[in-house]
Amino acid sequence: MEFLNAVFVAPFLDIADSPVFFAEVVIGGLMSGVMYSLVALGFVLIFKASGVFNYAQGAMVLFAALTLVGAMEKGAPLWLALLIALGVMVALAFAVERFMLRKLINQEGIILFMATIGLNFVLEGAGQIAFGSDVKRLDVGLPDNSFEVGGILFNTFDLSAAFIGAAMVTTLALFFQFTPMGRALRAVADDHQAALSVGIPLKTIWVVVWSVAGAVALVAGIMWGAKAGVQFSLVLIALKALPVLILGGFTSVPGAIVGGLIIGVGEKVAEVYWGPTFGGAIEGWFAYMLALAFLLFRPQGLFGEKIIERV
Amino acid sequence: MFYREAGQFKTSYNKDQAVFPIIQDRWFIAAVIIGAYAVVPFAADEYWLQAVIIPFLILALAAIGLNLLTGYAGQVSLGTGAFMAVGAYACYKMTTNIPDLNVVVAFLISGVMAAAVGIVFGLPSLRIKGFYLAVATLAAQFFILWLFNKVGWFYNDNPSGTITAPPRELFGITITGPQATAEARYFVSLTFLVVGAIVAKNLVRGRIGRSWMAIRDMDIAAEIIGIRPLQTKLMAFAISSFYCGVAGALYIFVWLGSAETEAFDLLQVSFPILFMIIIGGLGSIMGSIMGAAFITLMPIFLTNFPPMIGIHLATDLQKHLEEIIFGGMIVAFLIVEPHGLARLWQIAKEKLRLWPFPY
Amino acid sequence: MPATRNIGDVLLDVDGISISFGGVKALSDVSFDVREHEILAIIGPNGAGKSSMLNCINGFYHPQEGTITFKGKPRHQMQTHEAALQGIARTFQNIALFKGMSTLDNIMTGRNLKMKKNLFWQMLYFGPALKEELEHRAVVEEIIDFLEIEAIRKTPVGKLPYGLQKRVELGRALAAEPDLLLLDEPMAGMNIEEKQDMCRFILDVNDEFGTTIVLIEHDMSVVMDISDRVVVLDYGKKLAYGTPDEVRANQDVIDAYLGVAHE
Amino acid sequence: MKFRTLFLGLLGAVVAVTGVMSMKAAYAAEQFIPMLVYRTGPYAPSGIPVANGFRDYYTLVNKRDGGINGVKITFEECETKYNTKQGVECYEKLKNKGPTGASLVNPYSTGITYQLIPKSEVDGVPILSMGYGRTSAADGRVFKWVFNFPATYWSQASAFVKYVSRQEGGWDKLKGKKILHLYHNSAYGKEANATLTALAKRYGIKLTLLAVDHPGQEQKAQWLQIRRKKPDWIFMSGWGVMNSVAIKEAASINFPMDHFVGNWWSGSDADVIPAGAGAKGYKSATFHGAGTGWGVHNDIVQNVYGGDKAKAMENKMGEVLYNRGMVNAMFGVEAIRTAMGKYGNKPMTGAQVRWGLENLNVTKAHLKALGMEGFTQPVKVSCADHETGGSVMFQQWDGSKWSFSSKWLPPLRDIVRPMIESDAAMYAKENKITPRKC
Repeated sequence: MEFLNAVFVAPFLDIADSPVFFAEVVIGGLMSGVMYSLVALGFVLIFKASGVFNYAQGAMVLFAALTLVGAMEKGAPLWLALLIALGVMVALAFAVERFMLRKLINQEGIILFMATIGLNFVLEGAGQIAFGSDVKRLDVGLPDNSFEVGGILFNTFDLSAAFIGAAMVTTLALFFQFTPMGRALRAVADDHQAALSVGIPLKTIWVVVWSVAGAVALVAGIMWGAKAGVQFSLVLIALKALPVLILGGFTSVPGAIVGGLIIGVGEKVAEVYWGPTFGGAIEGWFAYMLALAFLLFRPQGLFGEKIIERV
Repeated sequence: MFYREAGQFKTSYNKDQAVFPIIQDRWFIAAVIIGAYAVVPFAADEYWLQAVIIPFLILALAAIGLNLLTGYAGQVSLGTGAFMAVGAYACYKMTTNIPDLNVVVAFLISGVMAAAVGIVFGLPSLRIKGFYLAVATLAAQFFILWLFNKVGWFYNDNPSGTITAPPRELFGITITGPQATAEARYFVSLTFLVVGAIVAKNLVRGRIGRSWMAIRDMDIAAEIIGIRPLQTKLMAFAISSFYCGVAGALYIFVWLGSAETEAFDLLQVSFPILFMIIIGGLGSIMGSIMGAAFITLMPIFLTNFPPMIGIHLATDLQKHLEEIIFGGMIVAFLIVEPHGLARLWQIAKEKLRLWPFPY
Repeated sequence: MPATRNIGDVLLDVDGISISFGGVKALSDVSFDVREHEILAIIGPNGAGKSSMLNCINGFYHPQEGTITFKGKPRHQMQTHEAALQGIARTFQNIALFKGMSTLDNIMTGRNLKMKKNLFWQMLYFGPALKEELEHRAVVEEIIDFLEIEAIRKTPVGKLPYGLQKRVELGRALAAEPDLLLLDEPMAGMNIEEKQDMCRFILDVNDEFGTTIVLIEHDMSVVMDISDRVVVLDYGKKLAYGTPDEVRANQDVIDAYLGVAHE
Repeated sequence: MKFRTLFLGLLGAVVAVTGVMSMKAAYAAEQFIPMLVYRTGPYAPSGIPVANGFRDYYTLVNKRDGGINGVKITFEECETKYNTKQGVECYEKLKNKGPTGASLVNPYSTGITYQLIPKSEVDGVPILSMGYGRTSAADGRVFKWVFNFPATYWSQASAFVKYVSRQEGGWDKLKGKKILHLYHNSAYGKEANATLTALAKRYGIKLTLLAVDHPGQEQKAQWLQIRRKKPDWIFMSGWGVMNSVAIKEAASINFPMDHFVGNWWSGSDADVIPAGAGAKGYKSATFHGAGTGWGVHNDIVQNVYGGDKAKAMENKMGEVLYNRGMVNAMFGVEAIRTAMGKYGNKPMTGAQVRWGLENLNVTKAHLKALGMEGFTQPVKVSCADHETGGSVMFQQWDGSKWSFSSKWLPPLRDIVRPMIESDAAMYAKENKITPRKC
């Protein structure tokens, strides 16, 4: 009885009791959600254009952030370090296309997935050889102050992250919608062979997509790295993106954003209001349960097309 | 020259359906098994048994389990670690609360428990397909480990929050707990693997295996020829989880001896076992074993090889190089043979069949 | 036509079937029946609703209106796999074989429903399970002989040419020893020789096993040669229904096939 | 096709080479100490300084003193990545090296420690898990081969409560105070819960337990709850990236940092540096000094780095975890020396080192001779007590370095010891161990 009360009654009374705090929880969730979306975006871009579930995305985030910090430690100013890191990620995209994708053309998804696991090991090893395994402080000059508005605490860093996330999504959306390369990317996503037959060069597309995903990884690395220092654990943030991807769909850019926000808010609300009843730290599985419950009603994900079965 | 099937005629369907229709193959496998029982435990020292071979055998059993589900029935699972944990914790609860229970029986019941849990988390597979199904198994992975960590009952409320395998005997020989010799542990895990592999092979070449593959290859067509998707998928989840559960119980009781939930982590257990079956070959029992060998032995080889030939690098540099080489090998290997070690093995046999006159 | 065949009672009765997908009517008020041992052809232009009709008969689609009576029992909402239990087998327009399995295994799956041994014996692959497996293997080998595909017994079907795949698919349907066999364009995309072979198999099946067959086919000469009766569909409606000769003489059919514009 | 042949050849070579790998080398009269380290992976920022501390101290003993009583120390690092599976492999590989096998093992990971505890007696390799691992191993009657001096998690938690009482002005002031335990949701993180709960009951503290999911990069939900609950003190049992994120989040909700106290695995340089200026004032428990202001550091610079202090600093000398590695190495070396006092100046076996550990008595004078006076507290181990109830110190980060900010506080043994004994008794029962008489 007490348990039922704690699950079905008390949390709602609590919410009704202090709506300001609830608003703060929701806003906190949205802020975390943006950070998840940043990571999920990289997965979506690559999956969309090359059908690869890129296990190495987390390692790419680490690698990009390490390169940035490494360059800054050598005395490069921020803008130069950013350029260098970006350049390294583009070079990586070329290498991936040249030594991996090109040789695995027309293979099944699971084989490509496995290949990115190999890539993951290579990046982890190479990143640590080049820059060491120590934690590095990353300060890109974003303000980090807190202020209260109407009893709700805001943090300028979180707000900047949200702003950067929004800007990045808008840029990507515009890129996909209005540039010839973006259109080509969408065509490839729909049908590789059809795209090839109308003369869209697959190899170029792959390089572009992996470069863009590298840039997204760099941004994600900066935002997460500024929070917790640039260190190996950055690769683990990929796990945070998994429920987002499943909820939002592997191929949808808006899905990654909306999915991220839903997961962010959902898990924060669950942790704050229901966590104490269950003993806490329920966020980890709650995100997956949320995605699972959602998929049971909509198996194609948030923005996926309805699957029509035919024989 | 010697590896020929010419002249071997099958006179019955039974012989034609044998797992290894070619006589040299049968001899080879028989030799491997006899060697595994009669030679390895005496040739290998404790380090080899305890640190290399036993974990390989146990993980190979789990890999077979996952391959039944993913490779044969086509249902992607990232919850292997959780199903193994169910087996391990069930076995711990049983052996500590019913001290007289035979430990092998406990292993098997642990598998049944894991199967039951597997069925529950397999239910969404009816509606959710492909990569999206991974979410159900990931939910299992995170929820089950959280539960075992959170609820004290599972670890008998001991303050350390870990489970420890108590000493148990089989035929008067201690096989679990610290006193068990590496040889005893080895025989137990080897026997489980051999029996598990044979049973799995039998399942996949019979009616059940064909239903799984039919569901995997084209679920609608399978349904139309009368295969029930619900029953078939859930049976795959159950049997696969049974294997994982037994492997999980062995993992703690025969190998680690003591552990907390972290031992069944997604990145340390579930993903590596998935790698094993991809590298080994999806839809191949032999491949599962070869994949397990590749993923567990290769890093150990890479660690030990440079010092052997006199190269002594700093620990961290060596480890990083190892990772790069290991990753590179995976990619190279997939480029050479995307369908796994099992296929490579087959190709090698075909070459051998023609040797030394390839034309 | 061999005169010895005796067409029996009504096996399947389709009465007033309608089905629509998102507002588009695929079938509207279609009725016909199929008698034991006969070969019934469903013809019509692309998009006429032929495949939808087969999907309704074997329970994959659930018609919104009308009833289907099979072996005297009216059918209500049912699961897809139940049709197979009742004795309906089929092939598909776009081959639906299990690509990762060999020819032999594909045909063996057709015997799945007839295999009863439980999990325990399956695990041992010994005693009753082995005996059962061998019995069914013998049946399957007969089918393989019958379809003349001995040479590709162990080949994964994904590697076979199109014509052979169609044959394997027929074999899989036959393995279920169905009372009613549904064939969706069994000869599409085949050359003359392959078509002749396929015709021969269909007639032999009908002849030797007495299987009732409903088939969809575009090739008029084939249809008119082998079928006992013909149903003509156009835009989801039944246009004509009768013996090949009757259908051939039907003015609506001639209009439809000569492409007279619909009002 | 050629590539494939090459690949097959390579695989063959692997099999062949692994076959001849178990060859053994000959050893001189040396004392072998295995080192399970993690210089890579997610916990490398903690693992690197620890490993360097060990390495440099062993090297120092060899170079300065010519080994332990003339017996040279040899050591070999094996990378575990803080992963239990690899830890087992490392342990099995190293346990029989050297003329007398491994003298003792410092697992430096909770998972590996738990895994090794049952094996220690069988293999005859004592475990020194200094301030981590299984708390109830402090009961030497049940855990003959495991040592966790100078203090355990439970003692540490009680020392923390004592520290709060001192800061607040007395035990009676604790009544009604809100203390929050923020812990890593793992066996390790939960260790302090039982002790804190018992103490909360005794002193009328309002205790909240708040778990953070592994790995702890995301703690918004926890800090929202903290902001709402407004605890007076926070005690943290964190690990790895969780620590730096928590410190950063605490700063961003303007929590008074001097009321935020980490345990001794949440108070290293790697934890505070990423948080930048916000970390200033943060405190943590410890049982040894930070920085390079002791004689032993000077010895290391002179003997190990040839006077090159910059290079020593590059190798993390003086960092909290470097010093911890050094202290740990020192205890090991002194235990071996103690054993030699009884068995003679030759390489000691694991069983002899175990005796040395159990009869270890590091006095103040002893520490002074080692250049560690005031750096850590004296330790006297006994047969029944493998923990020694050593005192805990609280240190504070001033934005650039750690410094002591309290007296050495002895733990509340009256509450901790019975808990240890009851857990040890339960372990003994489950595993059919008869506790020895001490």
